[in-house]
Amino acid sequence: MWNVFVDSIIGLAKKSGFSNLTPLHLVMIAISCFFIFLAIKYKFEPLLLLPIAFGMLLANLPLGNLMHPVIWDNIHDLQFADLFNSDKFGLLDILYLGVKLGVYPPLIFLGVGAMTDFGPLIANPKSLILGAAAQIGIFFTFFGAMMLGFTQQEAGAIAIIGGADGPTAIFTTTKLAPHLLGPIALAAYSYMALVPVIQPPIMKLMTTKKERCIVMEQLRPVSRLEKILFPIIVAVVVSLVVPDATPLVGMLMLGNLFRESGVVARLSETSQNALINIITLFLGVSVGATASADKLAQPGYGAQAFKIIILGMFAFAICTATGVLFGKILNVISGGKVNPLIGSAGVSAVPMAARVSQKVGQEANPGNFLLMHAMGPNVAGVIGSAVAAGVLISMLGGK
Amino acid sequence: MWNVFVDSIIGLAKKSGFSNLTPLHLVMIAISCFFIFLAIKYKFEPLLLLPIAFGMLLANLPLGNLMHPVIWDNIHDLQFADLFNSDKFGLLDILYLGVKLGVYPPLIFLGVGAMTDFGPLIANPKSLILGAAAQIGIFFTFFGAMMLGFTQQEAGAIAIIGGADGPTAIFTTTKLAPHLLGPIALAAYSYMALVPVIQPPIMKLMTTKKERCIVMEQLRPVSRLEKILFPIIVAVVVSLVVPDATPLVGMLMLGNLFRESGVVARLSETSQNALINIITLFLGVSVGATASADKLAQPGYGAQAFKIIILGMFAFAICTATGVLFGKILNVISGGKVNPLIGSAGVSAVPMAARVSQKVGQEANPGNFLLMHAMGPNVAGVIGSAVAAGVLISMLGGK
Amino acid sequence: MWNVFVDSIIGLAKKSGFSNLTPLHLVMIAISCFFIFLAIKYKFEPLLLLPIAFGMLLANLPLGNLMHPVIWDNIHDLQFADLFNSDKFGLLDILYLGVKLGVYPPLIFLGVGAMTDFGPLIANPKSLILGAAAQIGIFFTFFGAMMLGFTQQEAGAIAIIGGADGPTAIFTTTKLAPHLLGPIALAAYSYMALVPVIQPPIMKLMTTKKERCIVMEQLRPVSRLEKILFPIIVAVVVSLVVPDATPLVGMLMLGNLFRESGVVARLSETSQNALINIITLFLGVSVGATASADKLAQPGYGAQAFKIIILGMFAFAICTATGVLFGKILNVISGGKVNPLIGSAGVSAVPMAARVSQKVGQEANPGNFLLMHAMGPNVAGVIGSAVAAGVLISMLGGK
Amino acid sequence: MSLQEKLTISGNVAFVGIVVVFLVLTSLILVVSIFGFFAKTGSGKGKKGKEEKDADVDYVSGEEAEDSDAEDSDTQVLEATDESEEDEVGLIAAIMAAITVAMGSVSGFHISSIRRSKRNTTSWNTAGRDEYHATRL
Amino acid sequence: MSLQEKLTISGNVAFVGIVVVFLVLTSLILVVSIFGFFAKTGSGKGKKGKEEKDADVDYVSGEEAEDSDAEDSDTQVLEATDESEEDEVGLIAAIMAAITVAMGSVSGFHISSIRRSKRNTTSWNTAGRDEYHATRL
Amino acid sequence: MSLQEKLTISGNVAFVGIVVVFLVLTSLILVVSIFGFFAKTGSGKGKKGKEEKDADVDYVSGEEAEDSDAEDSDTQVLEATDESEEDEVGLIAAIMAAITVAMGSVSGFHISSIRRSKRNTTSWNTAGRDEYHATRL
Ligand code: NA
Ligand code: NA
Ligand code: NA
Repeated sequence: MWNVFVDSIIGLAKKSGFSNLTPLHLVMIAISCFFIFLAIKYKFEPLLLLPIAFGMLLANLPLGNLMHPVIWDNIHDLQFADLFNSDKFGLLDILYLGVKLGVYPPLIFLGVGAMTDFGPLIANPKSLILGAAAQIGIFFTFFGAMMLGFTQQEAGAIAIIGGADGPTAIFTTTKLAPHLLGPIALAAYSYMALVPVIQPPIMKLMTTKKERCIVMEQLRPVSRLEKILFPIIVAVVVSLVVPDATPLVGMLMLGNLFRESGVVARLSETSQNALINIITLFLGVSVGATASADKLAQPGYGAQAFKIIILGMFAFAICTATGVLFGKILNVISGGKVNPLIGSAGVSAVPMAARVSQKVGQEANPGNFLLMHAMGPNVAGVIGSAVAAGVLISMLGGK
Repeated sequence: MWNVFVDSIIGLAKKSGFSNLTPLHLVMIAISCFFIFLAIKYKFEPLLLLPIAFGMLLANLPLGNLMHPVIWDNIHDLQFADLFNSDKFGLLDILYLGVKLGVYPPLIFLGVGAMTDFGPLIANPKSLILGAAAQIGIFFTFFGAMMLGFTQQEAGAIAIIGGADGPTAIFTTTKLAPHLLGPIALAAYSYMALVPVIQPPIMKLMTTKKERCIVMEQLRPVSRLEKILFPIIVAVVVSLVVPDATPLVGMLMLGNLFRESGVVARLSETSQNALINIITLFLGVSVGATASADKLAQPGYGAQAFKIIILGMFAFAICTATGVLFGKILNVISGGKVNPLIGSAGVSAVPMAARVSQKVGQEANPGNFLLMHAMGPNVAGVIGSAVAAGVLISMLGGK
Repeated sequence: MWNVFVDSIIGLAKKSGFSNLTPLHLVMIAISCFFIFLAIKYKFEPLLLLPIAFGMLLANLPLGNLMHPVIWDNIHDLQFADLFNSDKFGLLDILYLGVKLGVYPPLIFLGVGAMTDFGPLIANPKSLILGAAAQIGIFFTFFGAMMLGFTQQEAGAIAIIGGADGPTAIFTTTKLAPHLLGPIALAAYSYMALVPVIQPPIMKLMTTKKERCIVMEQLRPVSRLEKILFPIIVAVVVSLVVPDATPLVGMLMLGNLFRESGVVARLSETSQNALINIITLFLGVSVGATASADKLAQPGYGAQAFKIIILGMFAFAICTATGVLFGKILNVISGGKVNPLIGSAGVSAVPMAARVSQKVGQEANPGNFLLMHAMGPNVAGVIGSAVAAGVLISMLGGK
Repeated sequence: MSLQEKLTISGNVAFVGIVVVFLVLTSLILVVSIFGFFAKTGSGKGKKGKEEKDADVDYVSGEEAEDSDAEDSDTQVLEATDESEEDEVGLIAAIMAAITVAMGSVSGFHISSIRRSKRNTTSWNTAGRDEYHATRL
Repeated sequence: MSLQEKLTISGNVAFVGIVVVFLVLTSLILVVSIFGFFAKTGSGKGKKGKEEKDADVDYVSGEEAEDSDAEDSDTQVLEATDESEEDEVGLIAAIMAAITVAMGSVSGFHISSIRRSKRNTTSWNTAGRDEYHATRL
Repeated sequence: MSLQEKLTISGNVAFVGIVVVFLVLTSLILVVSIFGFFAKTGSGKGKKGKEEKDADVDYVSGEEAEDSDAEDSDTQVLEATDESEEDEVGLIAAIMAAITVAMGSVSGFHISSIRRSKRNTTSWNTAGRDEYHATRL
């Protein structure tokens, strides 16, 4: 009888996570805790990084069986009944369905659209040039990633980190290189949080004190009609030119139309609260769970992750630089009326990048308020990144 | 090298929506914009019509691939792995699953139930006669649709427009004639919005000034116990007699029980806010997306849509007339105590139809407050429509 | 022609629920109404019992077709296209997917975690002993259930009723004995509601007046850092030792980290409101629907349900007793500083059981405020139940 | 499909549909009228009975306005069980009678007053609030 | 993959990508600038026109602050249909013109002022509120 | 199944279950007690240390009451990076130590105070608010 008990305890110990813990698991757990630390202590995009890091933590506790990365490598063999087989689908696999099906990022964009005021962009349409310019780094990074030995698809997914837009990066990576989703999501959100550190030196290096002091004219008021027409037109134009950007841009603009129409306050409110929060939570925790120790065990994965970190930084830096560069060009063309600092806000990273423009401008000239002017390129950058993502998916997405 | 670039640009242009745009797409886009206009400018049921119209817009931007109407014609061939194939399931197809599975309309009814006070109906149970009478037009319309060449199933789906209840119409159409979902949903919500235009002339034509001036007795107070028992009993009675109405009526009554029980304020609150808003949004945008240009390309589809518009108007008119007619009968029976104007509120279209009764009554006699009395037939009409839907599904539903 | 009408009416009558109503249906409907009564009148855990009872009511109205218990007996034969077949999947079957896939209980735990303050537990870690002690009754009940003729798996599911934690009971039962889900869920929530009736006599029987009068020292303040580290550590430790408890404990701790981190107020707020309410509603109504009349028709099912009621009561009583017993032991060890009444709070049933400790303590000594001290064992009991559930699933879960 | 067939189908659907809609809604009138009958009987029972009823009618709005109080609800469940058994029998009888009515046979029943529920919030939240209050003391 | 191939692919993707991103965003500049042109034209129309515009600009914040009133909205839809047709033609023309612009050909259009919407709540809720008010009278 | 078998199974499940439940919860006592030890050590460090800790304890309620202010949070992330590195090292060490503890080996660590976070809202919303403020100036 006693033997039976002892055998059971031994059996349970063997089935416990401790006995299946490898050094790689410990590394992954340590990385998770590091990102939890960054999210809480420094508020590194905590809405996403906290769920991502905790999902990563849970997925790396052996035998928890919350996530099965292996099933996602052969999705075309999946059967409906597999959903009920806990050796195939765990809790986080089920939440991950929304990522894999490309549902979560557009729904997040719906909420973002309902939160975004495109007024500053409509008042100053030249901002769109800057929102385009600050995507150039994406394509430079693509080149860099190809040189570092990534495949075309992987290079496309890595390059989009430079878009400085989380849902766009996750959407694109899911389509092009889902196996890199964990590191790319972590890099994208981390660098977005680091915008106030990365951008100012580049901005100061590329501009003269005189340029930074330029005070811009006050923006004209924007009528409600313009704000209503804007999302409709952007949805139509972008979708027609780059159909692969439709899920992102279409939902972004639907959310914005909810906001600006003024007749569906309920839908607008829910899009930017309950719905976006639920989706953010599900997306974060399941994207984090894709970063499992098994992946780190694959030869070269660690090196790839390291290269992604380097390339992500490179992408942000180039995007910032090209944004500022085009800001300088616009300044020249306009006869000195455009402060080039607003160019860096074109990277997206709403609203952090616009605040950085404000801050750097005010350092040079305490009476300079660039925030509103920088919000134009800032929101244009969101559209720009989505267009760039559409182009990459269209050119590189095998199927 | 340059050739490669040019080829790529040409390739991308060919893959763009512009080169695949047909006149039919333009027609559909114009129709979408027209409904967006109606929803925003005239507040035509904007909670539904704005998402429906925008869904229709997105679905008609070529190659956006958000919706694939063709997969829904052969649902029995669908495999689980098809979900991951973006040539089969787009974003809106996935949201449409909730429509196709018949989940969204009952969940909307849950929220409607939590918002509805059946007190006026309980205080004046004769209202139920009017709620039944105002469904008669549904069956007249069925007859008309058959005469105009629709199949039985199509005729049933079109007839239910006269129920003046959006979720009921969508639920019924999904079961009987899913290919007509777009036009029927648009017609149903548009006519519901037009209730203040359609009903008054009919009401005035059918009543004398003297009848319109009748002031009704104040309603008795209703106890909490009655309000708690009501949803339980209605759910049991309706489900037993018309089992096919159970999803709608059962959820409506569950929501109402949440409201009246007073012990689950959290569930009541969420049912009538976050949940109903999320579902309304998903339902609207995906139902709208079923109205694609491919459908308009089918011979006869435009003519069908036109007939649906005519029949929908006819249905509303007849339902209003029969409601008022039975109001007159009740007035005679009760010895002049019932204002026949409350009969027209039996069409559902809560609370617009009850307001129309109030307004027309007050025009005739400024001291006449019919609103509370009209709310009785108004909410009875919701139950009546659901019963009618159950009968139609039961008699016509193939399966 | 008239014949056709009469035939149709007869056909419809045959397809109505009335003609298919059996005495067993009436029994089930009466039981549903009884639980609706308990939920509304005595507030017996109304958030769960009201939806459960109404789900049971709807599932027992013949031909409503909202739930098909038979499909869940052979889940491995299910095909994706079956979802669209209303003879296989009804509304409540679809909502039940979230139960069957084990998604709802962890998501409820996410919200519970966001609502729970583990401060009293951190301030007084000895509480964890009591949270463990009050689970002993679970295993006694397992023994009792085996003796009463249940299978191992059934016995495990019944025993977990003693955990006094609804989501844990539902999660465990879904894994071990899904056919008993209805009665076990009803018993679990009913006894949780009855905690103020079941516990006091046992508590008074096992303690002396002097023990009940013990006033405990005020708890030390707990720093934010401790509160942040606690959920991370608990998630790691529990998941490593008992991997099968990871879905529950991992989500509970993620919710708590949302709360304590202070940087994701949005996610914390949504977890404990919109999300938990939606999931509670879906879970309740679909779990209730599993209790169909067909089951009651199986020979022995009624007797089984009766035994479950007895065993559930037994489980609660023993858990309370062992909790108080270990409270007495701690009191002796600590030299009279621990009031044994806080031991009974270890059964979980947050916060009811802690309130019972408070009330019984105050009866003995009006100046005695035990609530805060009892919250420690109370929340420890939630962790304890989840660990016990993990062990049962691990040892008994065939696959 | 011939015109004859169309007419038959339409006529059939229309006839059955109208009959069933009226059948269901008039049978609900019956049930609801029974409510009303007992409601009137109840209000005839004397002044005290009437006041109780009025209190019930105001109930919903009052509850919505009131922010439920943690201290109050502490011992509320225990109170519930201490309550007079009359009320219990009343509501249970009413619900059971309702089923009976629904099943086709009507039996008399007596509606007594319903207790007012104070707790508008969940047990989970209340615990947090209690504790918060406790720490502030 | 040879360096040559990598360079070709990268160059190709970079070139096409940059071209398309700029193409799309500059074409949006065109459209938005047309807004601005008419906005300016509109504001030049005289004092009344300008005031209307200002009212529109304040609109969103005003609406958010205001708790919509059930009495107000009772007859609002009827009012909407009574409105002057000018506005209607204005917005419909604008939306249609927007499509035309999007499709590649620009035609002139005239933007008139937009009415302020008062209803911030749903029809469902309003009904409940109305009734509540009615019972309080 | 024989009675013997039933007894063996039950005894086995009960024994293992009780052992594991106590094992897990007592090992958590260990970890949490270590918190308490350092908490006390920390509070013994002098008056300033104590005050810091008190501020931390009040933190949650204070934060909930305060409506975070857009102006304040504008430059907050930059401040965070300017902060003294001590704190940073403190929390990172604490989390790392926690893992170490969880993995079975305990090493000493030092908990320093945690900064108060002011931003209770999302970056998205803040942008909108900033802009709104800007337009009102
Ligand atoms: Na960008
Ligand atoms: Na109706
Ligand atoms: Na427990």
